[in-house]
Amino acid sequence: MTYIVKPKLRHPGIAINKLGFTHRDYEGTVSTLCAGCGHDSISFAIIQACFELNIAPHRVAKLSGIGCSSKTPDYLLGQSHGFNSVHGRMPSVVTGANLANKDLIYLGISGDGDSASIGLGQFVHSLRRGVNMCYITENNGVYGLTKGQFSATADKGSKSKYGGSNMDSPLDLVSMAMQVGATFVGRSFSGDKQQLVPLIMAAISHKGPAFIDVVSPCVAFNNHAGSTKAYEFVRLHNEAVNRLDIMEPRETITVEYAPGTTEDVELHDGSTLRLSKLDADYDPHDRIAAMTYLQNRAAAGELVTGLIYMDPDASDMHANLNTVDVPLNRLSAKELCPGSAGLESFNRSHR
Amino acid sequence: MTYIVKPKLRHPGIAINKLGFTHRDYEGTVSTLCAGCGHDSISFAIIQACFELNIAPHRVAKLSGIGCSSKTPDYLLGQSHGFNSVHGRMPSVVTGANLANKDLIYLGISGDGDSASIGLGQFVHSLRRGVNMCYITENNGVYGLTKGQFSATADKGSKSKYGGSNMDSPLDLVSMAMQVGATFVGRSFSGDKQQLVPLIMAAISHKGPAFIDVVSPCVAFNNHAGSTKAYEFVRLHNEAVNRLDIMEPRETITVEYAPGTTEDVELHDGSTLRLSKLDADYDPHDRIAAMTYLQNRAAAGELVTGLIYMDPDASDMHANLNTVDVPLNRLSAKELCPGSAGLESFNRSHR
Amino acid sequence: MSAIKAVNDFVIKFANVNGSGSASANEMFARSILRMGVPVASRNIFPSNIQGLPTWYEVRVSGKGWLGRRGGVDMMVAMNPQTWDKDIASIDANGYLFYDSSRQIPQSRFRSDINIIRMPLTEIANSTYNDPRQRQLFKNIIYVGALAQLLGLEIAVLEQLIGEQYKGKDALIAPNHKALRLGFDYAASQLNGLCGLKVERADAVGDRIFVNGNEAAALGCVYGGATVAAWYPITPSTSVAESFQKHCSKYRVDPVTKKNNFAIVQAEDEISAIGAVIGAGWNGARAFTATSGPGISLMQEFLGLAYFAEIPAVIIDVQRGGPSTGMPTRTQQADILVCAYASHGDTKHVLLFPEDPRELFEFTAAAFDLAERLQTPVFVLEDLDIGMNEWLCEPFTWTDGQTYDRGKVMSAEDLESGKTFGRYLDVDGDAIPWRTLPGTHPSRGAYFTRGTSRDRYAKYSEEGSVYQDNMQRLLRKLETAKSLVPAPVIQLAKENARHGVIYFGSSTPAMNEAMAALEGQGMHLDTMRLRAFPFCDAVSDFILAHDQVFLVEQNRDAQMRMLLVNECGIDPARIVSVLNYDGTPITARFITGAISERLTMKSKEAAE
Amino acid sequence: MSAIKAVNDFVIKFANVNGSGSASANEMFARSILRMGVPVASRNIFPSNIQGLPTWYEVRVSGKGWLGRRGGVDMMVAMNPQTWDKDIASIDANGYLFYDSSRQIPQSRFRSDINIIRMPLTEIANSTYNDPRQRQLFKNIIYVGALAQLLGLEIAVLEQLIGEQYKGKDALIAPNHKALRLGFDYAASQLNGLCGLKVERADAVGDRIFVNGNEAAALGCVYGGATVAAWYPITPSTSVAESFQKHCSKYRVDPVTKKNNFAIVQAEDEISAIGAVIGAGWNGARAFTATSGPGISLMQEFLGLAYFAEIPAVIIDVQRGGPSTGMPTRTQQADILVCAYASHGDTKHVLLFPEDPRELFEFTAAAFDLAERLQTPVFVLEDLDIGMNEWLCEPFTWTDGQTYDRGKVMSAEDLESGKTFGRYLDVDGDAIPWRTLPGTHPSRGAYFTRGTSRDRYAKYSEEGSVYQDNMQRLLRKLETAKSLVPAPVIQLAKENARHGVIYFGSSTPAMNEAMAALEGQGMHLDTMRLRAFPFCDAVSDFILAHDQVFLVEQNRDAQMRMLLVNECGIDPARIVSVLNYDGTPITARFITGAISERLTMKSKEAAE
Ligand SMILES: Cc1ncc(C[n+]2csc(CCOP(=O)(O)OP(=O)(O)O)c2C)c(N)n1
Ligand SMILES: Cc1ncc(C[n+]2csc(CCOP(=O)(O)OP(=O)(O)O)c2C)c(N)n1
Ligand code: SF4
Ligand code: SF4
Ligand SMILES: [Mg+2]
Ligand SMILES: [Mg+2]
Repeated sequence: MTYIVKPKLRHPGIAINKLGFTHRDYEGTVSTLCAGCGHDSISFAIIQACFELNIAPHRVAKLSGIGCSSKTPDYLLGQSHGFNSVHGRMPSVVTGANLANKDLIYLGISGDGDSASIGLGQFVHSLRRGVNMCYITENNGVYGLTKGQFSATADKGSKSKYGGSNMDSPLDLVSMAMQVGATFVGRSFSGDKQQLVPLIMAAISHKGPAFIDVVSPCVAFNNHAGSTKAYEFVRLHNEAVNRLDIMEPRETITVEYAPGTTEDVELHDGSTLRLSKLDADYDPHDRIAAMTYLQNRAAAGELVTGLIYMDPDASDMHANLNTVDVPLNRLSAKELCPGSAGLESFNRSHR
Repeated sequence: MTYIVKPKLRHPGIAINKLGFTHRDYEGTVSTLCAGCGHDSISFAIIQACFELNIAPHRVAKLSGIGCSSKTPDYLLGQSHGFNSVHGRMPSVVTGANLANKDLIYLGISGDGDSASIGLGQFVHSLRRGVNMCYITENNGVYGLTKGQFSATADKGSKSKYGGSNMDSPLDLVSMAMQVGATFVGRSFSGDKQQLVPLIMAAISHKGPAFIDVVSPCVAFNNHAGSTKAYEFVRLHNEAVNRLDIMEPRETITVEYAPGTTEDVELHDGSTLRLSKLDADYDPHDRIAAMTYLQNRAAAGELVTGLIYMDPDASDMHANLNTVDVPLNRLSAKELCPGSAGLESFNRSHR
Repeated sequence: MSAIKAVNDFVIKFANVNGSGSASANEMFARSILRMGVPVASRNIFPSNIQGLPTWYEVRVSGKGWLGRRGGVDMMVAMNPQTWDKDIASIDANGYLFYDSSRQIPQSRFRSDINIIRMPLTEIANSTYNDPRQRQLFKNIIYVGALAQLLGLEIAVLEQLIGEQYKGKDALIAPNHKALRLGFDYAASQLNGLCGLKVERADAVGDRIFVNGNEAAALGCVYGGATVAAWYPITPSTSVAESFQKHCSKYRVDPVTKKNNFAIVQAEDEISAIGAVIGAGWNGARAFTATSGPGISLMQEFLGLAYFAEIPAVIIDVQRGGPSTGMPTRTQQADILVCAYASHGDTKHVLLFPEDPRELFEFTAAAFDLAERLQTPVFVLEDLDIGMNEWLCEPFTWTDGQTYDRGKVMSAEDLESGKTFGRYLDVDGDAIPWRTLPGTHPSRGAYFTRGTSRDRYAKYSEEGSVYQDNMQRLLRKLETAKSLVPAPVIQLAKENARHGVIYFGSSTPAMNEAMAALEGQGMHLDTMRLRAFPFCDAVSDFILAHDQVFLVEQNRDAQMRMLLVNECGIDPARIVSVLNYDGTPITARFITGAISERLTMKSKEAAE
Repeated sequence: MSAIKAVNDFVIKFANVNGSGSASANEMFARSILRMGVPVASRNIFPSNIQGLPTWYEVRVSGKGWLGRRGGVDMMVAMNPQTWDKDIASIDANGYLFYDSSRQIPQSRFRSDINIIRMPLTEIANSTYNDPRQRQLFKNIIYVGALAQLLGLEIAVLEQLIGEQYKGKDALIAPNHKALRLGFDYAASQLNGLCGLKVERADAVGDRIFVNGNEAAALGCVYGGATVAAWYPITPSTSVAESFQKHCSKYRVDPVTKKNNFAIVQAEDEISAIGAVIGAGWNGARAFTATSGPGISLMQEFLGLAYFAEIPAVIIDVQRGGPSTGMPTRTQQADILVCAYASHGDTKHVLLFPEDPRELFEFTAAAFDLAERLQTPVFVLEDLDIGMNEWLCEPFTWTDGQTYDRGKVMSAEDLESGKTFGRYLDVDGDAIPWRTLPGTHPSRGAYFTRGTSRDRYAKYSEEGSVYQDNMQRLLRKLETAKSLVPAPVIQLAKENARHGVIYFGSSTPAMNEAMAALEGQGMHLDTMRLRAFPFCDAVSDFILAHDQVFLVEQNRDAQMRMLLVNECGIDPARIVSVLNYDGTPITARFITGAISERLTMKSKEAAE
């Protein structure tokens, strides 16, 4: 693409990234969510991550299902094409979109109702198919937009704002994602931007199915005492296993870490992910051990956050399908149509 | 129910259970599956299990989706009502059926396509909701009825009969069931009746969501060399962690086991499950350890079979919903309709 | 400048921000008028979000009892700066604007042909209360107090309503009374005489009740004997299930054991919800789901199964603006075709079209009888307008001692006595076969239910003749249905009428008013209110008895017309569509205009 | 006893067990007749299972070139003991039974009015081969050899077909030749003269090809430039995707890199399949799915989204017997309504009705142009009869040098040049707006796609007028579609006709024959073959130009009639339905009978 954005008039002191964009260039329309909704913090983290990754906004496609969370793509990256599809089915739409053009960055944004209830099948199958995307669930344990019913991630016994208790077993999307083939899995909290921004950056840079579950309190319907998705509860029970930093290719490393507690992993775009381990025993490359750790902590009432699993050698759906390098949506009749010559042999073989 | 089956004329030597039924009384119509299909062996095991459990056949409701596997309810328990519903949606139909009448035994029979592909969402949600049922998947890694396409349980890299390779990550329904709330989880092999029959008996006796995944080779489309669902392959790679025996209430125990290798668990119907451990370290009551074990063996190419997990204190959906003891389908207007008196207060409060 | 003067006949509209607590204040306002014996129709217009977006509440005061939307606004209570311009523009000439004058608004943003009533609401609230939440909430009560004074509402009535609302939380009563007084007194001293709209006590309400349709439908499910509900949240149907839960907690808990005579499952999606309903129906429980358009789309496959396998099920479709996610908080009657012919292949389903919450209550209860009698899905087609707004309607009634019609279910005794059982055998000539429930008899009556073709004894078959035999019986079963579903309501004009009007569902109140208006203009038309599909003969008789009929519906594609033309074999030229489909409830003005215009055109043509 | 004598004009039916290897032998039999220049129509009637159930293969030999099912059986090759009685009963009087006489069959199970040709096939096979599988497979070839002799097929032709079939596996050729000879020689010595049905070399096939519809549709997708296929297996559509895979492996692998110019995803269900198609279409790739009725039901919600959000998509619906799982291996045209009005709310979709594999190839390729031009889903409605049977049809052609019509997509240059972009703005007056693809331009042309109401610039809106404006444009877009879809094919009778016949899709060959027969009986009717929905004016003109028209369709509820009546405003009394819906392809005899009966009745009535 040869078109360059016209530079806008800017305050001199404002931060500009390598592409010459300011933070504002990554914003969208004004949010219509409730004041204080966790989802808005996540939108902000996404904006920040894209800014810091120096992504050209129009090279991102942002897709969602239906829900308060699924509305958020409208509130970020105003220069990106967005698609607010139908409830629970964003993963299939991303799959198709990705097939059509392997060159864009795919951001799938969903809610716990959208992904764990109606959309569970698509959630799982898009991951096992290896769609190269950054899939984020904004997990508040309720259906916000329909006013506060339990979703499938609500903990057993957790109380609704109106008094009822949830009696169904909860689904943990993180464990599920690891089990079914996601090659990058993280969990974070909408209130922890420090952790969330680099996690999103790494997920976007990862080539393969990347999933991040972000606990995101619903201030309207699920932020009361007794809710395991309330700000207070998550603040107290979240246990970060690591912290991340993303370093650009060949950038001098400026910060020093104590030896043995950090690890550098190269990402697909050439940048480096620096992992500082908070839990010395935790190895995010051992899928089975990570799952076990996760479940044990969950049984103890703790929510593990951070980069939970990552396969640095991941491949993606296009590799599996052996598609050509040029995006399929750019092929023309020349490459696609075998013409009358092709028909001749076809006709001949059918006589 | 006060109606008693008229005794039929029988060969004298034929086996009769406590209700006076022969094996034949548990059979259905003649199977139309391919000769040698694993599914037929499973049907036989179900028949055997019901015979041995002395179940009155008409107290069973057998439900399924669509597929070769889903046809099998027609081939067993001819005196039971059956429901061959739509593809992938048996779990919701069982859920409703069970709500209507808590007193029957619910047998849900499905295939890997039916449960892991189109039906994954319903599979998971029926388990997490705690439906009291015995849910069996007849898992052959392919869509039999539509002639041999890969299903979601096909192993990565496994070859189809016509040469193509599966590139998507496989789903393991057993791990998934354990993760989402099944309180009885087993795996077996259609070729191992010894293991399968008592496993089904125990699952039926269990009160709560019981799931058994049975590897069941498709002789028409998935029994070739290179398939991980072929008879030969499963025979070589299946690793039984235990063997079961079911003992009726107060029946004298006749067989002696070496101490330390067996364990007795009481089932909800008062009978006892005797577990003989083949792997001394394996504890089917520790969910997280069991899952870890399972996944480690899977990584080593082994298929763990036997009783994999069981929560002896399980409860079910009706307990969660606090429904009355009498089946809901037996309530009449007397219990259900508040009558004109009820309307009076309603009207009054709306003026 | 002149000002509208009206007694017991005007429209007042409140423009608010959602989540600001205005809803309950506004509803109290409407209720107080009702308590004064003056009929009121109120409608919420709300956005598809939770907090911070514009919402409106429209109250029509009609001493004559017209309960449809009239159209137009006599007084606007403009509390939302976001929508100011639009709100101002929507006031009828010579109408009134009531607004919070605490904020300076430039002269250019007013109109010269309306009467402006200024009240510094925020200032008053802020000078009286310190807590920001209180300031917000009491501001609403203050304006209600001011309006009471302006319109002549009895303050005692409002005080009583406050007392009822906060029964149990008595500490809240006095502060609310105080806020009310604050507004009332301000208006009395500062705004007196500014308003020509008045409410005067009357006796036109009677024993009618003020209730929303979803609550009525839920109560219908309780009375109809539903024991299993499986649903998935979706606006505007959510409150059906939630209200069923509430009613059940009151009416359906066993007094001795404290256990529930019902089961409610919030399913993971609509496919699962209808699947559970079908499983329960198959197993002999009365079961229902409530949903809206997108849910109906997702249920299509299962609905075809229920039709073909002949399983009772009740589906309450609270219609909203389609297609796709469409306008989820707006009303339409646009799911008629997708319900009538739900699923692939040849299918036809039974539909009921209630006119208001009262009939919705009755039809919903009756739907369970119909579904079990006919062994097929029955759709109750209501809409957002009926479902989510409070309607003034006749009190609900129930004849005690009636039992449920459980349809043709063979008992263990029947089977034991040797009665022939063929699941799909038409023994009674009404095309409805007998069924058995699982677990009934140890050796008789078991059969295999399937969505594939099978013979009269439920045996699988791929024979063309067997299939056709069954499909023809299913058509005949729908013939039987015609005599069981509610017949249309026909009203003949005072004079012999060459034209008729057909309508249904929530168009009723606007239609009633429109008919009176047309009659006032000397245009006489017979009317027929459809109440169910399939249509009985009276329906086509009515059409054929007129030169032409108008068909009023709230969708773009004239879906009911299509159903009528097709199922009754009517020449479409006989049916002229009057279509309202912008998502707002149809108004009497719209109907009157559309019909009178066409009738005038025709008589002109005839005269030429 | 007399025996049917016929040359190049008879029906022979093979009754087999599925999974027994008979399919390829039977197809070779049919092909050999074609190679002799005599037209053949063949149809498989197979069960919904994999192995061991009855299956039939019906071959109609027609020197005149009638390719529909005729009805009746002149010779039955009865190889399946399970269906013996039914098979014997279905033979026309004086027809032939050819059977394997190795097994003793009691006299009572034969008929006295048919001619019986006995051949101990099993004995011959068993005495020649030792391997059980060989015995089974060669038995099929042996009977083909015998039939060749009986009917006068040229053995050299059959030998050549065997040679072609086993090219590459040359070792199999000689044994097959031997088996063929075995049968031929046996018949020559033992059965000579027993059969009055004959095939004589002719020149009536020309350069036509013998191909099934699903293969043609798949090739149409290749030629139409589809790069993304997302599907879920379902009979009878599965072979569309499988054949697309096959064609792509041949035509679409980059010769240099060996990488694929296509992507095929076997989705986890139909909802996911259509979701991926919509995602790909939104992102500028040509994408399709292939499915059957149950899949269409599941796709309803997404189809409404694609309609409303205006996203191109191609859906190939291979119709089977509905409703529900219905008769999955039988044919019907019963998804017309569920496709035309797919989804809740007001929607209308574009449908194409190809008559045979050749037109299916063309229409499928064209569907991608249409979908992108109109920015909406386009349905190709074929059925099991076209899709899974080999049809004799004109060879496929393609005009080289044509490019694809990618519709109105703004390029980066367009955007850069400052052209106004409003995603839902009707700039050209044809109601089709311009779209942009993701990633096109850094600062222009981005918009937000949604299933909710929005204004012309894609901004979310809950305004009634904005919604209505958009919905009206969508209706106008369908008007534009009328000029783009294939027009109906109208054929006027030799004499001035007061009656017409309308038909479409796979009814065509039977219709052609029926029309000739009726003409032979002196009944002259004009015909119109519908090829697409929405209907252009020519369609209603045709209907109005006749006193009455017959409408031939293969469903119970006359779905196409409903569409015509509704969309063209036609009095239903003008359209008389001729309905075949037992799951077997419609026959010329059925059509002729139904029409002539009604015409005769009418002329009688007129005479009275
Ligand atoms: C098919 C369908 N069913 C139901 C709905 C109604 N609906 C809209 S959003 C939503 C739940 C959203 O919950 P979640 O994904 O957790 O998002 P949140 O609002 O909590 O962010 C539901 C049920 C719908 N839009 N479509
Ligand atoms: C909605 C729908 N889609 C597709 C089908 C076609 N179909 C029938 S069975 C089947 C797969 C069955 O696979 P599985 O459950 O593994 O059963 P198996 O035949 O292997 O035992 C499919 C795709 C269908 N019946 N319904
Ligand atoms: S309802 Fe909950 S999830 Fe929705 S915007 Fe408000 S706080 Fe956020
Ligand atoms: S196709 Fe496979 S699964 Fe189906 S009956 Fe045959 S062997 Fe069994
Ligand atoms: Mg949520
Ligand atoms: Mg399978």
